[in-house]
Amino acid sequence: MVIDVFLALGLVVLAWQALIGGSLFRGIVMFIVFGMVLTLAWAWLGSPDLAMAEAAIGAGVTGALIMIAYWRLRRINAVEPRDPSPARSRLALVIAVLATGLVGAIGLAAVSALTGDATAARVMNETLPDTGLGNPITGVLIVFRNLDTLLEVAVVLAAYIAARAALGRESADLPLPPAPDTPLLTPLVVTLAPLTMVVAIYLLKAGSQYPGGAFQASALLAALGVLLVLTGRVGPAAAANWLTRAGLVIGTLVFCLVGLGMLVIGAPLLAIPGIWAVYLIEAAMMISIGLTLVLLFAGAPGLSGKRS
Amino acid sequence: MNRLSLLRAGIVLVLLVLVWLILDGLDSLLTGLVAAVIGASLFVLLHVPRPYHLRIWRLPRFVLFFLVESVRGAVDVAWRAFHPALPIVPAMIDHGVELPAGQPRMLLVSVISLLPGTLSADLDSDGKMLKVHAISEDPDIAVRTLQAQIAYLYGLIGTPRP
Amino acid sequence: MNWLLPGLILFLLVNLLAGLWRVWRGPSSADRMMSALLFGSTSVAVLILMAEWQGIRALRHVALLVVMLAAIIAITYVGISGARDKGSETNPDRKAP
Amino acid sequence: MSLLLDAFAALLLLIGAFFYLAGTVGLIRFPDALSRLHALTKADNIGLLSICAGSALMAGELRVALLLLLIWLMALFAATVSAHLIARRSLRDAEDSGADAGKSPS
Amino acid sequence: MTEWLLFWLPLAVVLVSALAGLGIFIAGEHRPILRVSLNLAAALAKVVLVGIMGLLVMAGQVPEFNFALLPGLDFKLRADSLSMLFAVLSAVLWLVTTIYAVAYLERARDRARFFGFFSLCVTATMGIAMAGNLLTFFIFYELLTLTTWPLVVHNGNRESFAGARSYLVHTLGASVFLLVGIIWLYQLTGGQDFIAGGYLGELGLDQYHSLRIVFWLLVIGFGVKAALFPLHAWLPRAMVAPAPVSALLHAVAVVKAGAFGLVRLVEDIYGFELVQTLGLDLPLLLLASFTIVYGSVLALFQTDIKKRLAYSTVSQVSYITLGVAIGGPIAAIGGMVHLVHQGLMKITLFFCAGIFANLLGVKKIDQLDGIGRRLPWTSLCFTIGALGMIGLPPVAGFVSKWYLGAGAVAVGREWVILVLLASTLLNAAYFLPLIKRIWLNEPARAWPAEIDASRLEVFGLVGATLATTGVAVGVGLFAGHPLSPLSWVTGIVTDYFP
Amino acid sequence: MVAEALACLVLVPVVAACLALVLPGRWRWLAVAAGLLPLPLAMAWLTGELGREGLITVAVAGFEAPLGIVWRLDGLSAVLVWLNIIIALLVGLHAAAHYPADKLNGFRFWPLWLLLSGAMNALLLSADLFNLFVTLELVTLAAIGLLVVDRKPQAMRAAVRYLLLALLGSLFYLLGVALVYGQTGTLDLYQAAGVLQPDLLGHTALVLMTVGLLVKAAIFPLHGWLPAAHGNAPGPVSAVLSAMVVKVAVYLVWRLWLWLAGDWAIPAGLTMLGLLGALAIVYGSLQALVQQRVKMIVAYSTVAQLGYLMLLFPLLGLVAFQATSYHLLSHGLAKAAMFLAAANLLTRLGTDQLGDLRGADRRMPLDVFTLALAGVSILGLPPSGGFIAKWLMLQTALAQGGWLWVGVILVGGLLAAAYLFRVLAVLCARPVACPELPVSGKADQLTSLVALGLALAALAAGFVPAPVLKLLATAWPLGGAP
Repeated sequence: MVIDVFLALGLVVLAWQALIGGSLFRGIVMFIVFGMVLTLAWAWLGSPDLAMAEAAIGAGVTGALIMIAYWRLRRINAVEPRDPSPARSRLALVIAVLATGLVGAIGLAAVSALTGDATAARVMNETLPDTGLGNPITGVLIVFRNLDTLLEVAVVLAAYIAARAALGRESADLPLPPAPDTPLLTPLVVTLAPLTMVVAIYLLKAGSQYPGGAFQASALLAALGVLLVLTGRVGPAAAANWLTRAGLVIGTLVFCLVGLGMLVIGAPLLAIPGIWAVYLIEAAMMISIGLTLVLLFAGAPGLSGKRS
Repeated sequence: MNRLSLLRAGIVLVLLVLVWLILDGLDSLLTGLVAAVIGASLFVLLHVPRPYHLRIWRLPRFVLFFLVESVRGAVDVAWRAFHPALPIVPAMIDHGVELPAGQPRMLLVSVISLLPGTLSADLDSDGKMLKVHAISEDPDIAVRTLQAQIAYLYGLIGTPRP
Repeated sequence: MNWLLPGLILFLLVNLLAGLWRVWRGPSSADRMMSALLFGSTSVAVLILMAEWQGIRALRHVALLVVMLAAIIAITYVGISGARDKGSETNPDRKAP
Repeated sequence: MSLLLDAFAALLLLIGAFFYLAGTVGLIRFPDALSRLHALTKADNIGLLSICAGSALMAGELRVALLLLLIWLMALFAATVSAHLIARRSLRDAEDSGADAGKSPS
Repeated sequence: MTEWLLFWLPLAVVLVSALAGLGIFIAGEHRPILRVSLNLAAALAKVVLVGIMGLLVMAGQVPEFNFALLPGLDFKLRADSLSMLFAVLSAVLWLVTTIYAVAYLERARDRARFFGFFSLCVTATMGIAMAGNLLTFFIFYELLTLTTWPLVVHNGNRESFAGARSYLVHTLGASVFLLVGIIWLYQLTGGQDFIAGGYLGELGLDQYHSLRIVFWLLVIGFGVKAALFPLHAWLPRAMVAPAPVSALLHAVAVVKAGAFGLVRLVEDIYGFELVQTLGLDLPLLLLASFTIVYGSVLALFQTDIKKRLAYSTVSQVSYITLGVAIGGPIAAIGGMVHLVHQGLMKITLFFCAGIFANLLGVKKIDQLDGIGRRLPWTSLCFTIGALGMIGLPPVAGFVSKWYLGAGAVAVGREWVILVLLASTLLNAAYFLPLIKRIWLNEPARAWPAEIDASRLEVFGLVGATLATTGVAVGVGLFAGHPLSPLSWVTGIVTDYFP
Repeated sequence: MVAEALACLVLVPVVAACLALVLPGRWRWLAVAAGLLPLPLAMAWLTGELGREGLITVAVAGFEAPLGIVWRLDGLSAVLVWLNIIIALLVGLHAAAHYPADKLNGFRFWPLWLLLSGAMNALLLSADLFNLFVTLELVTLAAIGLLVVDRKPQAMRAAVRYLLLALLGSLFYLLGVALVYGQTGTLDLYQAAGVLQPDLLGHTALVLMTVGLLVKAAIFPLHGWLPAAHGNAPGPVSAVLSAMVVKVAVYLVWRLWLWLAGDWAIPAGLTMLGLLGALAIVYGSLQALVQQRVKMIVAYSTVAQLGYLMLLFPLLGLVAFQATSYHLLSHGLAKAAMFLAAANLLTRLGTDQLGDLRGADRRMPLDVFTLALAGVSILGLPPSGGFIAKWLMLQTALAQGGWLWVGVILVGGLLAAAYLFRVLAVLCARPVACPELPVSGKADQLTSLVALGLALAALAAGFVPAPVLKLLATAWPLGGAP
C-alpha cells in the first residue's frame, strides 16, 4: 500500500515537472524518468505487458525521439535564427504526430489489459483456451479485438505519412548529431545488436503465451535502429526505396489481407485461422512499427547501410 | 570472410542460442535458432575484423580480478560518500594507452571506471591517450595493472603483470 | 521475511526519488543524464525484486528490456545533448532564467 | 540449509540496497559532476550484482540465475559506456565554456 | 393524354424559362445570336404554353403538378384562375421585356449573366403564380429574391451594391417572418392547398390568437416585396438596376409577387370572412391607405424620373392590397384587376424612362424639356401610361379605381373614396408636370448623353413600349370583353364571394 | 454478403492506401481507383439490404460483444457513409485534377486520402466505444497529414494546434471510455447503454467523453483551432475537413447522448449543449462577417453551421433528429462545394483576399456560381437540402414552443446571408482592371465542374428528402416525439 501511494505520488510529481520543468532539457529528462516510474508502477500492479510497452515505447523510443527533436530544434534555431517558425512547426508537428500515435498504442494496451471481473474479461477467459493462446492480451489484440489493432497499425502508418508529408523531400538532410568519436562504440554496437535482435524475436514469439508481443519487439528493434543511426552504421537516404516502403506498409497490409482472406474462404471477417497467423501478423507489425520509428528518428525518407 | 571471422560468428551464434535458451527454454528451439542466425548475421555485418582474439582460458582470472577490484571500488566510493568529511581529491591524469583498438581498448575504458578511484573521462581520437579522472591516490598503478590484465587476456603479452 | 522484499522495493524507490533532486537541481546536463542512469539501474533492481515478490517471471524480461534500452538511451543523450553543433555549444540550461 | 540459503540471499539483497544508497548519497553529496559519476557507476554496479545474486539464490533456478547474470552484464556494459560518454561530454562542455568564458552565452 | 398534359404542363410552364436561363449561362457572353434566339424562343414557348393552360383552365380543367417532398410537405403547382391572371401577365411581359432588354443592353457587358438571371427570375415569378400551396409559394418567393439580386447589382458600382444590400436586408429579413408564419400555419393545419375562401375556417376560437400573429407575420413577409409602408425603403434604392430590371421588378416580378401573396393570404388562406372575424381587415386597409398616400407624397419630391416612378409604384401596388382589404366582391375585383393594369402601365413608364436614359442620357425630370419632339412615340407612350396612372379613362387605371371606389361604398367604407381621391390628385400632381415638360417646354440645346443608336435597337425599344401601351389601353377599352382581365377577375371573385 | 460489403467499406481503402505507397508509377492510379470505386457499389447494396432489415450488425472476427467488436449499420450511419463516399470520390477527383502527380503520390495525398475514407467508414460502422477511439485517432491523423501536404507554414502551424487539441480531446474521451468499461464491463455502446447508470460515475464518463469530442468537433467555445486549420488547408482537404471530419465527432456526441444515455433525462445537459450550439451559430457567423479571406469566411461558416447540429439536443425528437441529420448531409455537400470553389479561385487567381477578387465572376463564372449555389443551401433557402433541414428544425422548435431556438435558427440564417452576400457582392463587383485569364486547361474545368456537382447535389437534396428521412427515422432510438 505504501508503495502504491509512493508510486502514485511520484508519478504526479514527475508529470508535473515534465510539463512545467524550468528548462526544456530538464523537462525531457523528467519525461523519461516518468516513463520509468510508470513502468515500475505497471510492474507493481502486476501487468508486465504494460510495463514492457511503457518501458520500450514510452520511455525508450519516445525519449530518444524527443531528444533528437530537441537537438534539431536547437540546431535549427542556431543556424537560422531569423525565421525558425516553419521549421519549428514542422518538427513540433512530427513530435506531436508521433505522440498521438503512441498515445493510441498505449491506450490500446491499457484497455486491452483492463481485467477484473468485468463481463468482457470473464467471457474472454472462457474463450481464450480455444484460440491456443496463453496471453490474454495478445488474445485481445490479435484475435478478439483485432480490428482495433489493425486500425492502430494504420494509425502509425498515417502518422508516419503525415510526418513525412510535413517534412518533405528537402528534409533528407535533416541534421543528425555526429557519431561520438570514441573507440567504445563499435564494440558496443557489435555486442548489442545481435543480442537485441534475439531478444526482440523472443518477445515476439513469447507474445502468444507470455507478456510480450509485436509492440514491445518493435520498440526494441527501433532502439537498435536508433543506435545504428546514431553511431553512423546506418545513414539517412534521400529517398525511400521499395523495400523501405514495403516495410512500412507490411504490417497493415498483411493484417488486412489475412482478414480479407478469411472472408474469402467463408470465415468471419478478420477471424484468425491459427497461431501461425498470429505470428505472421505480429512479425509484419513488428517490422512496420520498428521501421517507422527508426525512420522518424533518422528524419529521412530512407535508410542506407554503411560499412565503417 | 576468413576463418577467424567465421569462428567468431560461430561463437556468437552459440552464445545467442544460449541467450535464447535462457529466455525461452527448450520449447521452440527452432525459432531460437532462426533468431540466433539472424542475430549472428547482424554481427557479421557489423563487426570489424581484428587480428587478435580473446583467450577463453584466461577469462576466469580476469573475471576474478575484475570482481575483486570492482567490489573494492564500490566499497571505497561508499566509504567516501558516507564519510562526513567527504575525503575526495579530484584529479585528472593523462595515461598512455598501449592496447590495440577494438575490444581490448573498450574493455580498458569501461572497466577503469569500476576500479577504485578511477573513471575514464576521455580518450583522444587516435586512442593513444586516456584521460582518467581520479578521486584517490595512485590512479596510475591501477590503470597500468588493468592494461596488463587485458593485454594478457587477449594474448598480447605473456604475463598479467605490468 | 515477508517484509524484506517490499521493504527493499520501497527503500530503492525512495532512493530513486532522492536522485530526482539531482535532475531537478542539475546544474549541468551531465548531472541530469547521470541521474537518468541511476534511474535505469535502480529500476532494474526494483523490477528484479518485484519479479521475486510477485512471482511474475516476465518482470525479469522487463528488466532486461530496460537495461538494453538504457544503454541506447544513454548514447542518444550523449550524442544529442552535447554534440558540438555550431553556435550552440553552451549548455542550453543556462539560457533558462 | 534452506534457511541458511535464504538468510544469505537476504544478506545479499541488503548489501545491494546499501550500495544503491551509497550511490545515491554520492550522487547528491559529491562536489562535481565527474566525482558523482564515480559514486554512481561503481556503487550501483555492485549493488545490482548483489541484488541479482540474492534474487537468483531466492529463485533457486538456473535459468533465472542465468537471466539475471545476463541482465547484470548488460547493465554493466550500459553503465560503463554511459559513464565514459557522460564524463567525456562533461569534460568537453567544461572546456568549451572555459574557452568561451569571455563571451556571453547566447 | 389529357391527364398527362394536366400533370406536366404547370411544371413545363415554370421550367421553360429556367432551362432557357441555363442555356444562356452555357452559351456564354460570346455567342449573342444563340443567346438571343434561345431567349426569345423560350419566351414565345412560354406564352404558348401559358395560352394552352389558359384554355384548359377556361374549359374547367385544373392542371396540377404534385411532388411530395415529404409526407405532408408537397411541392404543388396548380393553375387556378388567379394563377392564370398572374401567369399570363408574366408570360406576356417577359416576351416584351426580353425584346426591350435585348435592344437596351446592346452595348452593355455581362449580358449572359443578365439574361440568365432574368430568365430564372421569370421562372420564380411563374412559380409564384402557379404555387398551389404556401410551401411552394415560399420556395419560389425566395428563389425570386436570389435571382433578382444579381440583376440589381448588375452595374457593379457602389450605388448598385448599396441598393442591392438594402434589397437583401429587406427581403431576407421578411423571409424570416414569412418562414415562421408558414411553418406555424403548417403546425396548425398541415400543408393545405390554396382554396377559394380559405382553409382556416374550421379552426376553433382557441387558435385565433395564433392566427392573428401568423397573419401579421405573413403580412410582413409579403409586405416587404409589396412595398407596404414601412417596409418599402428598398424599392427606390433598387432603382440603380438597368431599366428592364426596374421595369420587370416593379411592374411584374417582385412587387407583384408580394401583392399576389397578400391576395392569396386574404382570399385563399384565411378567407375574407375569417380575416373580418379576426378584425384584421381594418388595420390592413389603413396600412394600404396610408401607403397609397405616403408613396404619392414622396413621389412628388423626387427629381429623378425612375425614383419618382418607384414611389409611384409604392403607392399603386397598395391599391391591390386595398382592394382585398376592403372586402366585398367589387373592391376585390378592383384590387385584383389592378394587378394586371398597374403592371402594364408601370412597365410602359419604365420602358420609356429607360429609353430616355439609354438613348439620350436623360435621367432627371428637368432634362425632359421638349423631349416629345425628339422621341415622339416614346413620349406618347409615357403620356398614356401616366394618364392611366392618374386614372383617366379609357386607360386601364381608370377601371381599377372605379371598382375600388364602388367596392368601398358597397361595404360602407366610404372614406376610402377620399384616399383614392387624394391619391389621384397627387398622381396628377407628380405626373402632369412631366407631361407638360415633355410636350410644351423648349428642348435644351444638347441632350446629356446622346448615343448613335442603330435602327434595330430603337425598333426593339420603342416597339416593346408601344406594345405594352397598346395592351394597357386595350384592356381598358375592351374591359367588357369576355377575355379581358376584368372579366377574368370577375370570374375569380365570384368564387370568393359566392 | 453483408460482412463482405462492410469489410469492403473499411478494408479496401486501407489496402489501397498501402498499395498506393508500394506500387510503382501508373499502378498507383489503379490502386486509388480500386480503393474508392467499389465503395458506392458496396454501399448501394448495403442500403438495399438495410431497407429490408432495418439494421445490419456483424460481429468482427466472429466474436460478439462484449468480447469482440460489433459493426452496426443503421440509418444514420448509412447516410453518413454515403456522404463520406460521395466526398471521397468527388473531392478526390477534384484533388486528382488540382494537384500535380508528385503531390498526390508517395508519402503525400493519396495514401492519406484512402486511409481517411476507410477510417471514416470504420468509425461510422463501429458500435464499440474503444474502437471508436481508435478510428477517431486514425481520422484525425490522416486529416492532419492531409492538412500539411502542401507544406504551407500557416497550415503547419494550424496543424500543430489542431493536433495538440485533438490529442487532448482523445485523452478525455479515452478516460470516459475507461470509466464506462469499469462500470459496465463492456465496451459495446449498446450493451453499455442498458447497464450504465445515471449516477455520478456515469455522468462523469459522459461529460468527459463529450468534452473530448466537442474539442474535435470544434463546437464553440472549443472551436479555436478550426478556422486556421480549415482556412489554410489545401482546397480538397478543407472540403473534407469541414464536410466530414468535424461532423463525425458531432455524430459521436449524438451517439453518446441519445443512444448511450438516451433514457437518462438530463434536460439541463441537453439545454447546455443546445446553448453551445446557439452561441456557435451566432459567434461563428459574426466572425465570418469580418474575415478578409474567402476561405476563412467559409471556415467560420463551418463553425457556425456546426452549431445547428447541436440543436438536436434541446429539440430532442424524431423530427429534430431527421432535421439535424439532414442538415449534416446537405451542409457537408454544400460546404465541400464551397471550399472547392474557393480553392479554385485561390489557385487560379492567386489570392483569396476579398479585396483582390473584384470581378472574379467574369473570369471564373462557374466557380462563383458554385459558391452562390452552395450558399443557397447554407442559407437554408429553398430549394435545397439546407432548406428542408431548416424547415423541419423550425417546425419542431415551433411545435415545442422553443422560441429561443427558433430565434437562433432564424438569426443564423440571416447572418449567413450577410456573410455570403458580402462575398458574392465583391465577386460580382466591377473590377478595377480586368486581366484576362490564361486559357484554362481541362484539369481546371474539371475542378470547377466537380465543385458545381457538389453544389447541385446539395440543391438536389432539397427535392428528394423523403427516402433519406425515412432511412433516418429507422435509426431513431428514443421513440416518437416527446
